[in-house]
Amino acid sequence: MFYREAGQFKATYAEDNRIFTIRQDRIGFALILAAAFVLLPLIATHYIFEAILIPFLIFSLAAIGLNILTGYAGQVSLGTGAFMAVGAFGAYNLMLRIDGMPILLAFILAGLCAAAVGIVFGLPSLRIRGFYLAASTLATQFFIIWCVTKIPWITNHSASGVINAQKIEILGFAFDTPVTKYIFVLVIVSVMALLAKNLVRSNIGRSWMAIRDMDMAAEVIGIRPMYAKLTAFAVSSFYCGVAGALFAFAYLGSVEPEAFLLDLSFRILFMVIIGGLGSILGSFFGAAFIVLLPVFLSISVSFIESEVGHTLPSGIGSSIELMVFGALIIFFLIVEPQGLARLWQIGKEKLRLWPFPH
Amino acid sequence: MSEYAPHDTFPNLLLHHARVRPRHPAVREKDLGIWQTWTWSEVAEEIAALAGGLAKLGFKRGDNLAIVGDNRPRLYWSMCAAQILGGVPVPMYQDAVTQELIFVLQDAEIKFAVVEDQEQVDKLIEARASCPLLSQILYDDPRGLRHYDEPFLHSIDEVQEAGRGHLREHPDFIAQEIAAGKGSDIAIMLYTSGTTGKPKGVCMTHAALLAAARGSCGFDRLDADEEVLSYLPMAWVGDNLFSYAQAMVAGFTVNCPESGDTVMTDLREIGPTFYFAPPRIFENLLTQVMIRMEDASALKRRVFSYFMEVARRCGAEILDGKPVRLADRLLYALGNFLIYGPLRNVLGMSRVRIAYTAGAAIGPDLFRFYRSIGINLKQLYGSTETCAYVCLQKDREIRLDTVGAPAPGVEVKIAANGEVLVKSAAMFEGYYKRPDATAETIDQDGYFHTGDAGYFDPDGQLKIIDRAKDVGQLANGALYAPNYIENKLKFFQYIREAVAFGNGRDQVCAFVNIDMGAVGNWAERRNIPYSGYTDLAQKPEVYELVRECIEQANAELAQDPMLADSQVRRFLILHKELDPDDDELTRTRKVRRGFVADKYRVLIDALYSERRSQFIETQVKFEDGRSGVVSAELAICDARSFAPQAAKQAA
Amino acid sequence: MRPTGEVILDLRNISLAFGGVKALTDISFDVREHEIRAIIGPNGAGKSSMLNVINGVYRPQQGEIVFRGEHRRNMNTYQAAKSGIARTFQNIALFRGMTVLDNIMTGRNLKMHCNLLQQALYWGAAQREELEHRRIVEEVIDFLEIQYIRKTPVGRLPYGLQKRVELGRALAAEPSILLLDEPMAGMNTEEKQDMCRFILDVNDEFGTTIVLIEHDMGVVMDISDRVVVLDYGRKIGDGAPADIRNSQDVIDAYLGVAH
Amino acid sequence: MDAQFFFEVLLGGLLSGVMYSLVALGYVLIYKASGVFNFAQGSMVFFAALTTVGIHDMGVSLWLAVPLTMIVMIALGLAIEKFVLRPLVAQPEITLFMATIGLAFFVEGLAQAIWGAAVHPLELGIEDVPIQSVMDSTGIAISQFDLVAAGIAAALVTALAIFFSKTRIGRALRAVADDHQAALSVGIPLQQIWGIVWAVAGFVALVAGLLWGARNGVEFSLTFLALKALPVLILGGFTSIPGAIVGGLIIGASEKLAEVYIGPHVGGGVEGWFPYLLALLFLLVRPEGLFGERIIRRI
Repeated sequence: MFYREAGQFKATYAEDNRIFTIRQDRIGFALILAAAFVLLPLIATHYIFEAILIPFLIFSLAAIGLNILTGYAGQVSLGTGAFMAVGAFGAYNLMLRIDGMPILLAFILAGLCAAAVGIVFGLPSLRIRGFYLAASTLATQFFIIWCVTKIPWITNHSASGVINAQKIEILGFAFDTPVTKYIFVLVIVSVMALLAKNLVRSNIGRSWMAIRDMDMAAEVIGIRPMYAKLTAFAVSSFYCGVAGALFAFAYLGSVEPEAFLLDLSFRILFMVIIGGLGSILGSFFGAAFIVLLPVFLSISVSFIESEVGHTLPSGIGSSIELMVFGALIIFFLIVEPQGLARLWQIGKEKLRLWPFPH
Repeated sequence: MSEYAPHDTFPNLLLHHARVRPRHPAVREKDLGIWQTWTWSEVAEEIAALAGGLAKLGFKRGDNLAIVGDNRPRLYWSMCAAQILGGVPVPMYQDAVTQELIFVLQDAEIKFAVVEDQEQVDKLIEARASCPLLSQILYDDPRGLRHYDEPFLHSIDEVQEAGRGHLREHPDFIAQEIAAGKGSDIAIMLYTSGTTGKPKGVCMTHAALLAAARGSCGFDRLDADEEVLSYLPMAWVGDNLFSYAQAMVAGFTVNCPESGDTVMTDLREIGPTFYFAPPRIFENLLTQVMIRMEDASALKRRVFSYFMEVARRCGAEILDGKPVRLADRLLYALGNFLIYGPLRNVLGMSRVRIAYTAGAAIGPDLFRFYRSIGINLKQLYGSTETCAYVCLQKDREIRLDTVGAPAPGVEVKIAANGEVLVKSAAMFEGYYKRPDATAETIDQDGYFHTGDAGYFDPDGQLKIIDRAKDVGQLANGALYAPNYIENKLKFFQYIREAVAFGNGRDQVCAFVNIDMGAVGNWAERRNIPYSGYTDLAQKPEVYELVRECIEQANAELAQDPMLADSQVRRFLILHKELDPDDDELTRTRKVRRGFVADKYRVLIDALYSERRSQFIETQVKFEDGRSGVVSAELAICDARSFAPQAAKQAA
Repeated sequence: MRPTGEVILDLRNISLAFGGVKALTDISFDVREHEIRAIIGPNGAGKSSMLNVINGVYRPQQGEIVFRGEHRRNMNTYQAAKSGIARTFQNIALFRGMTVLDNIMTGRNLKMHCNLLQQALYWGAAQREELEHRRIVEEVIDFLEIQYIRKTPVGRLPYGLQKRVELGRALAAEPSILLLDEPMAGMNTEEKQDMCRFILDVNDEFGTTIVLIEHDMGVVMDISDRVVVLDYGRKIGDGAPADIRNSQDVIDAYLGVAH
Repeated sequence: MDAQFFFEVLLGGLLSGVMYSLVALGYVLIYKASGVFNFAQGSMVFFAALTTVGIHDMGVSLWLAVPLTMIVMIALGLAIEKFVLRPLVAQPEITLFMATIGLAFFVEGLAQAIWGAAVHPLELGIEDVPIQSVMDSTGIAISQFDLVAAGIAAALVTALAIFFSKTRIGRALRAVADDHQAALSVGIPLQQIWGIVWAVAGFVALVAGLLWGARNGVEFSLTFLALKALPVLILGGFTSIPGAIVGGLIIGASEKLAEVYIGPHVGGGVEGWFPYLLALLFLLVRPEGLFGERIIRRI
């Protein structure tokens, strides 16, 4: 309906190769960016920043990381939480032990640490696939969290294992209010999402997808499976590492190893499944869905309670949340295995074909 | 920039644009996935190189250059290259069989030919046996030609390279050649499709073509930023005026589609601002729209038909700027956002400022449909000899059943027998080597006999009713205009072709060809099984459907006092589609009435007898050249006619 | 047809077995530059296994491969691809998650050298490289006349077109040797004619040596220079199509004379 | 570290290994019959235990609560087969795997929603007290409870082994496991078979739930049993019952030994990841596990 594609021809390959080839898409994207960078900072309340926007962005970044590994390269991983932990504690220690360390450099180095760990624990993927690989990433998850809790140096000998992330400060300007923290996270996530989009649409992205779809054929045309799989692990872990650092510094403030348990890996895996495997945009959809769902549930539960009159037993809220989570995963896998991203794409195609049927 | 450069020949205009707007895109072609673009300066260099190459091969002033192939930049460039050297380009229909090519090659004494690809090269090689003069053939697309080592065969690239060498040796060769050219030289020769006897070569001078092009550009205020998609045969005068002459005058961009079957997607990609097509294409488009909408969801269909009703009510009036109720205007605006805008976009016509239809009469409903959804469609009447247009419809003064008032600088009068006579600066010079035929059509005081019958209605707009020679009289002396009746029947989406008979008889009967797509879809919706065209054509339900259409047409005919008597009384549906390959239609799909009348004599007699059905067996030529036989028992059916009302005010 | 050059690939006494199953026993034949070399034989004769030995997917137990003068025990897939051997598979091995254009672009991966960071930034070197290779892929698409399905996901294409896209992916690597595993299986006559035309054009225009597995004897006789005949993992015939056609062993193999 | 203590730890490990193999058995059953790695088996164990306790607390005797739960478990098994597996029948293994993760969350939520989240003691009437006679003769403290549990597990395993190899349904199950289409083509009622398989898996989950629940209380951590079963399956192979038993024993023993011998030097908690490390090393050597079929990938 909104699309006016007539006349948007491509005279050079560069034009045909852009992320958004249709002008209406570019306008739409610009509006979203404007809303994110300008509108929200003006109108959103502290609660919305702290409880919804910042976690949504951080989880999107982690979801992009996992999507690169599982969605694009086809390597199932349950170790996302661990890589985030490496990023969080890595950044903390870098800031702690090297004074004057700029925060952004700390995040990048923490990301690189996570990438290195990712490569080491990605080595089994060269020989095993499917469940077995998922099991080996479980080993990663347990082993790293065990290290973080057991090695006092990492948590700076804190008795309870809790660490307080340093303040975020760049060139003297402190990012400590919800709005500034939100902007800080938004900039990082936007830049890294763009880099991810560039990766998946260039040669390395195609190599990942080739390995995912038919690794035998990929090998025969000259794609080295080791290089492809390990880069996927490295890039994915880098993204999870930075997301972990943001998780500690910009979201929780103080964090402990128990924040990065297997449950977090599952949550991010759900985001990638519901959002859409093999789609950067899907990662954002998935993150938004999983972040907003509990909020929506609690509102509807309190609404039902006010209707029905008496309050439901206390623990009911969390168990309903679990049931809804589980049911939604199954629902999406049945109705649309490619998740919300596919539904979005179908919707766009329908609008482009309007008024004709899809 | 409404005034245009005053140069007198096309090569001069080429140099003008190369100088005035060197980096403005002149030509684009969809190739290798993107639209390859050439600016005016690049086009001038390419054409100069080609001209140099042709001269090196011995192309001299006054020679004719045959051009055969789809719309390709390099074929348009060879036109201009020939004109630079004082030669005359002769574009021909790319889907013509070798026999048809041979006639023109001999008639125009062709020595040089520029063709598109292997398919055309093979035809010309086959034709060389009977055209000894044909000594040089240049080809554009080398695919498949690697092993052709004939001496007379050259790729255009080689010729251009040789040409660039030639120009280095004679730097002012091109300037001299262009200077030698003048406005009165013949700029192009187009062979009419010859509904009447053998095709004749219509010669048009630079001056005539430029006068026509400047007239139409000025009339519609075309400027250098227009985008035009050129996909119609280069041998049709319309393509030459709209894609070549007007581009040279206004300096806008001509876009060549990737191939014949990607025209629709290329149309949508380019989104032309100036669009022209014969009525048949507009008809097919409308049928496609209706068929696809039938598959849409119920809600979408309801919204679509509701707003189509709104458009039918006030769309055309809004486009003409006439006063419309505010409520309707708001509704139409909403409709524009919901339905008409997207519909124009999906058809690729969002950016169309002006659309012309020409070459045959367009049905009023079809005409109204496009105008009502905001496409500024205008009808054009003219012929090859009058350089495509005689009358033009002014924006805001569009009448559905007339072709508009005579264009500026064109005098039109009606002869005694109702034939339309035209005199203008844009008229053709004469028929090539056929002074006799020229004298026949241009009388002493310089009027060209168009061969069409028509009359001026009260407010000075010309109304064309039929071919002059086809106009006859019924037994009771009433006017009988077969084309007018046939067009009325063809305006229904289910009828693709119709042939009326009645000259000198007491009542009018007709053959009908159903539209396989529309009727097929209609039948599937009512799950009527059918195996093929012949089987579907004989279905009683289909006869019922066609009968309703004919009776509706009869009702409209009854309102026009002059034509009330020629309502169709009896009809039959032909068992095969009339086809140019069987010589039943011309290349531009006009019915060859005489030929059809002889071939189906037995059916005509059956129509005028009391028979309820008639067996028929005919030779058919299939696509791959094999010929076979199609036969069927054709039912004959009566159609209700209406008493002629008093001269009711036309709708 | 382009004149055939000297031997570039010589397979000597190749034997291959999976556990107890003997796929190939003591097979030797050579392939000359610019030649169209056909491998024929009844089903299960070991044709596909032979192809898999040539491009390193299987490692023969005995025998030696002399490729461009280098003596090797076996090929490895990466080396094979790097030194210009490309192939298509018997049952299509396309990447179902990608469009036709992306599938053929993967054929270019050995020729693209930007590192990870450049590709992430995309602006500059990586983009230039991407567009340059896109142009070469477009020529392959134009050559195979599949422009109209350029942006369609491969999974949605009919069988014949998928075969053509797979050929496109192999051609995109600009191979010197092209291994075709029954490129015309399951095609109607018109599609077969197109595929033959493409194979002949590739051999003629780029001089690519072609090793072709094919059942349709008409095709084999028309387009191949020399033919190897395999039966039950043994070589029972090698030479020009004409003499192969009337060699008794070949006829027995096809008509199923008892062994 | 005298030998006696070693034996005691070893025996303790072996006995807890039995519990692991019991849970692993549920996985093998489902995977053998439907090719689905049912991640939700752990939460089904938790659900079974919780339901039994729930019914028991409502004043129903234990002997009646168990069959009742059995019926509930069978119903649950059939429902899972109908609403989750059947629509996903043609999907790749990985999608089914993720669906069972969702199923695990759903079953946990369901269990807690019905019976609340508190820890429930489960009394099976078997004391968790070392057997006096064995204690006196060898000095090794083996709890009576472990022995009984091992006995039940052994009985269950042999019953299943016989069921699989000898009975008609057992053969049909093995056919379905190899190739769904082939099984269908010879007329094996696929849906019915899957129903049976899930019901049996439900029964195994119930037994595991009771035993496990009795030992250390029915509470949320039971769902992590699934994570314990994974290394067992990797070691033993996904498709063989003996593999599940042997795997369970190895993991159980090695876990306890690692905890006792390596744990102190590195600050304990080794139990969490050691089984995985063991399984991983084993996997790199023999990707299909002890008894699994060798995977040949033809192109």
